Amino acid sequence: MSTSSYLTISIILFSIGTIGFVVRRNAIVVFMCVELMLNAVNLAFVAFARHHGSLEGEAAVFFVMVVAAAEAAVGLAIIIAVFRNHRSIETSDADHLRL
Amino acid sequence: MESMGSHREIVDASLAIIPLCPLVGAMVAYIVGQKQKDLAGWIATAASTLAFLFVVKNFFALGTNQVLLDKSFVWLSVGNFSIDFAFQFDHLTAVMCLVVTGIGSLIHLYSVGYMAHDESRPRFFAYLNLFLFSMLLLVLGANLLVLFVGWEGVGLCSYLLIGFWHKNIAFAGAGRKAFVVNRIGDAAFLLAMFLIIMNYGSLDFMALSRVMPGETSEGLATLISVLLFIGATGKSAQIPLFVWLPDAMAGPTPVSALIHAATMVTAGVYLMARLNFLFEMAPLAMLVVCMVAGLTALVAATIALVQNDIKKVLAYSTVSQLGFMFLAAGAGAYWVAIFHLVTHAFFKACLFLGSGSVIHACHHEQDMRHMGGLQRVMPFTAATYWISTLAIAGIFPFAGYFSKHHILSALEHAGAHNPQLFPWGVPLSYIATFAAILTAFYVTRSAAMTFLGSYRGHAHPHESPWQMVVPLVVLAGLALVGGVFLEGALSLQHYLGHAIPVGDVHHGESMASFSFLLNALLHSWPGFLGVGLALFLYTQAKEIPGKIARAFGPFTQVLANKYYVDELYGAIIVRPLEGMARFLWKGADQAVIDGSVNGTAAVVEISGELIRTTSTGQLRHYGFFMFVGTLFIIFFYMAL
Amino acid sequence: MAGVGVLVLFVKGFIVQQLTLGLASFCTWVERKGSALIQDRVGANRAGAFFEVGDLLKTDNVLLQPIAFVVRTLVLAPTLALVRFLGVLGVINTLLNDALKALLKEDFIPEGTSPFLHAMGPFMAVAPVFLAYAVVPLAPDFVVAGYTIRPQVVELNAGLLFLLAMGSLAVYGVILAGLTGNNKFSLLGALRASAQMISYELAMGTTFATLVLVYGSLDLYEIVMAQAGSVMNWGILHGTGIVSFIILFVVGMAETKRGPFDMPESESELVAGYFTEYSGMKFLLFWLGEFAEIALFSLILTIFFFGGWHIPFVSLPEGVWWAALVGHAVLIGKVLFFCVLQIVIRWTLPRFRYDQLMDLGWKILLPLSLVNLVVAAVIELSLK
Amino acid sequence: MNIFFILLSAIALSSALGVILMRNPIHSALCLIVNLVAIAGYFALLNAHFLALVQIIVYAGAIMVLVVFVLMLLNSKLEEQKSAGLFMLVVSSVFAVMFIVHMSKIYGAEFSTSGVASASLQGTVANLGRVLFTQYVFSFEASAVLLMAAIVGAAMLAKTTPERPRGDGERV
Repeated sequence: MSTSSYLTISIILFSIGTIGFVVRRNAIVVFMCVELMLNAVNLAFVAFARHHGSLEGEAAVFFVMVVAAAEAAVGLAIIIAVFRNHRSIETSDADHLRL
Repeated sequence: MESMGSHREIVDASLAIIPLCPLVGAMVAYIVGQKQKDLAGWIATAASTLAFLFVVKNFFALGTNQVLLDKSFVWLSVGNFSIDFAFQFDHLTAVMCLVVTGIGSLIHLYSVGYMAHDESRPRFFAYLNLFLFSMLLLVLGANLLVLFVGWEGVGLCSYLLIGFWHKNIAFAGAGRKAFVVNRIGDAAFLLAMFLIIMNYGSLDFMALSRVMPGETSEGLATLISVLLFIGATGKSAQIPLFVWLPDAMAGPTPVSALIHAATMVTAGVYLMARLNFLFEMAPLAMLVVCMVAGLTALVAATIALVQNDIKKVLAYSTVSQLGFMFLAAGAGAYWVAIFHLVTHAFFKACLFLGSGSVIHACHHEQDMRHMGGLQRVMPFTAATYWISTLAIAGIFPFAGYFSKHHILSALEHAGAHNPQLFPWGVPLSYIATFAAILTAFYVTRSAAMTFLGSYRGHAHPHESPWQMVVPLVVLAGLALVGGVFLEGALSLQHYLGHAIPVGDVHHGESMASFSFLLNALLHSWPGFLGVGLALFLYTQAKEIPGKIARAFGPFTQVLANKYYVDELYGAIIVRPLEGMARFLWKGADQAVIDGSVNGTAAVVEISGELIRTTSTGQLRHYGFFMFVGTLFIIFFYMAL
Repeated sequence: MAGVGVLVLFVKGFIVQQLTLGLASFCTWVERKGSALIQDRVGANRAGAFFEVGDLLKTDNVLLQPIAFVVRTLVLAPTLALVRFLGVLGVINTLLNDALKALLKEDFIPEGTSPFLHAMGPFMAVAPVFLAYAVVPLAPDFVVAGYTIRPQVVELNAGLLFLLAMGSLAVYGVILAGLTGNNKFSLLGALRASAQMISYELAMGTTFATLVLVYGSLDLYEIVMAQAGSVMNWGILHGTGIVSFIILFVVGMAETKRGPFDMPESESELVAGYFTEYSGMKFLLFWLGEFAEIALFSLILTIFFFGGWHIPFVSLPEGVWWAALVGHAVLIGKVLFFCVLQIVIRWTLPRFRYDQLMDLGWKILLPLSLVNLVVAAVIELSLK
Repeated sequence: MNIFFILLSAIALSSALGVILMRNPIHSALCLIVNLVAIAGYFALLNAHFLALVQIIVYAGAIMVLVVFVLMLLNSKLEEQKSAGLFMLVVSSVFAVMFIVHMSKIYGAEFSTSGVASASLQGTVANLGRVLFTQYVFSFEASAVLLMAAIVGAAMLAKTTPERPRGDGERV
């Protein structure tokens, strides 16, 4: 398969993730949409890595995974903390810092 | 003048560890001190002792005609111009480092006892260690910029420590005064550095010592030298910038001993010794140095005659002694200046610590008129104070004799290699001799008023704890035998000869010979005169000083008011500055700047009111804007 | 050529699948009968045990009587004797009656959940375990008709990682079961089980890293081949192998959620934990998956620490079919030993408290495995 | 290979749509797991076997387990009550389609080949390890520190104060 097919899939997945991020209210779903976007980018990285025949792209994916893992740990902890205070994980409810 | 840097062997060594010891010590002492206040002092003492041990190690590692060098890292690099964060350890540095860390350690130990009941002693010890770090940077720095960092660092620590008891407004003001006065000198120092960078493109001592002698006009050398000397007058309290040092006595006494007697104030002398090749090229600057130093030595000594505060006496004495050092340096005898620096560090630190011990015993009473007869209750303090008194008076065989004797002879022979100085050398030596007599007199006066006679105060004095007595004894021992040791055993002149020009080394007569002893005792006459006079006046004929004071009424008044220098500065500098500042405050700042700032703020506020409608607090909206923004950027770049 | 390859793949897959089921069945039987032995009771011995030849094939027809006699004595009687024997041993009860019962039972689906997800629960519990068998080598290479055949379904050079991946996927079966149970007990059981599995996966991953470091390969076949020759080459005797073995053994017991680690399904508190709402064949699938996992861990332990198919002091010829067969038998023998050992432990030790379980995982096994990793690395470096 | 690609694409895209269309967040999470496994399949197709397995271990095995775990903990009131903003959906979809069309045009023009076959991509575990431990060793160590910080931070955030009175039935 040509690299462009993988890239196109990656772009579509990224866009779907973005739409989800904008439309959904549940914080955990929003979080999952971010993961979806990260994965789309990972796919593009690997496709580029193969296209250029170098390992830099794969190394980048590795680091994205590390960051995603850290993000999951902290992000979910934040969501739990928010839930404790608000009894809700709707992102639209957490707007107390608005002016 | 031969260039000293050319034939020296450069050896790599790790010197950064020396200043790092007190730096780490400062942090640890402060942090640990939050929980364990008593531990802070011991940690700081251990850190400085460790630094001392490293210095000793390097002292023994340093061979003849060697210089140890540690290029830690490239600090800044602009075009062709680059400066390393580098340390250098030659024989001059070795002597300075030994003094700084050795006396520093003793004073740390002393402070453990002195500050035992202070609430914020962790802060004190952190500052003290930080000072040691800065001072080591100053003496170890391999270029002017590192030296300058240390220079500023010691200034900062001095400010912090003078104002250590910052709840007392006057004390805090004294700290501020020291800082501001030092700024004036530092400005000149900076100008000198700019000039050096502009003309030579380097600040490295060794590079400069190679480059400068060849391609410097006398005018440029004089300009740089004078600017550097102005910097030195700030740090080393010479006329006209000496006014801060007496006020600096507001700080705790160990601080006065360490910073304002033994180490920091001698930085200017060190600077001159370090840049000797530069001053050598500027005979006129040397003359200026000598004149200012001679004047300072005399003026400060006369003021010290009439002070009643024991620490003020010592403070003016320090100013005067620094004048002696600059006299030696100005006469081209740098090693003599360093010699006096070392011996002065011994006996003046001992005097200050002794005064601290007395003050401690008398419950923070500093006025000598309320002391007296303390010899009976404080035998150790009294004995060490007397030894140091005799040392500063310049009586053989105490340490002060040797250095002072060398200064006087250096002045007499100054014309030999500096023709500019020739007509002035002998008069200057007379002035110095007179100042030496005064020195002996006022120090003996302070000792007599404190320790002899009967007690005139109301407290219940007692001998100080061992942490304070041990440093006193050690320093008194050094004041006693230090001169003989440096002159004879170490032969300081020969030793420093590896690093700075010292003239002809005299290996001459043995110190044990009878003629030498007789000669030495004869040359101690100013000391004997001053001490004897003071003892007579303040123990036998107690009514005479009062009569003298009344007889010279106006002159005594002038002396007691320190020649009205502070008032003079107030009238010609401070008040106009205040007026200008007030105009700038009311006219420029409030009207123009505040107006424009408030106007800007108003614009921001209005636009903020408008834009804040986009801040909905909804994560989705922010995400959406981000996405659209990214799209916009992509389209924009693709369109290009 | 491709056709042959695909054929071989399918054959291998089929064989391994049968082997998996066989091992799981064996474990089930040992569980039933072994527990009885340990608890000093008889256990399952009824099903099939009362078959008597009796009146079977009794006929009044004189002509047929001899034939009937022959059939009865030569065919029927031995068969029935075997059945009786197996019945007394409990094999029939375990393999036939239980399965039949499960098949015939009502497939209960709780109200308010998605039937699809409810069915996915047992599937996700079993599928990763069965898939994990795909990368496990079961015997040395052998040559048949010019083809060198490796008795391993998928020759993956990162087999160890595949095991880890499948192990991490197994959590979803538990989670789905708990979520779709629509029941507090199953939810609590699933929470406990998934927390337990995640916790012990850390120590497992770290120990796997240690093993990779020791063997210098992720390929399971190479790991086994590295242990050829003397017993001293076996993983357990190599460096800190004994520590790794103990960690992995304990982790294996915990990952299968059995033995003293059966907090998730502690019957006395949670009815049956995360599969409370499952019945019939779905329940049996969980059961089967559990035993397949026991066998899988035994297989892993054998491969990592006990030389796989290698026999101490005996070297089998290479590439011969019977050598592969002997090797396979040796491997399976070692595996069965560990299966039995795990079941014996399960029936011997009392259950942990939940906090003790977590303490063991986080405060003992994880630090121990980290130290083990460092020590093993130092030893490997010093050996080089 | 083509057939695998098409199959994977169908799975990946439908499961991705499932993530954002499912009302129940549990179902979204399960869809996302499928999607992640499908992406691991892409990685395998692209010869990045190591990353494919790590993708399953890290994403499917760790991150998504955490997510599902949290969903189980916060079991109540997870269904979204309000309707998703239709306006936002339409607007963002329009922008997304613009994005997809534009980018795929660019990609189609520049990356229409399947790329160079490189020896450095063979046996990727060892090679990737070599790259990570030489060229990116600082980033590698930094990511270790990041993970450590994340662990501590998560523990701090999720910790309940121990002196909270018991019997506070509503608290989870």
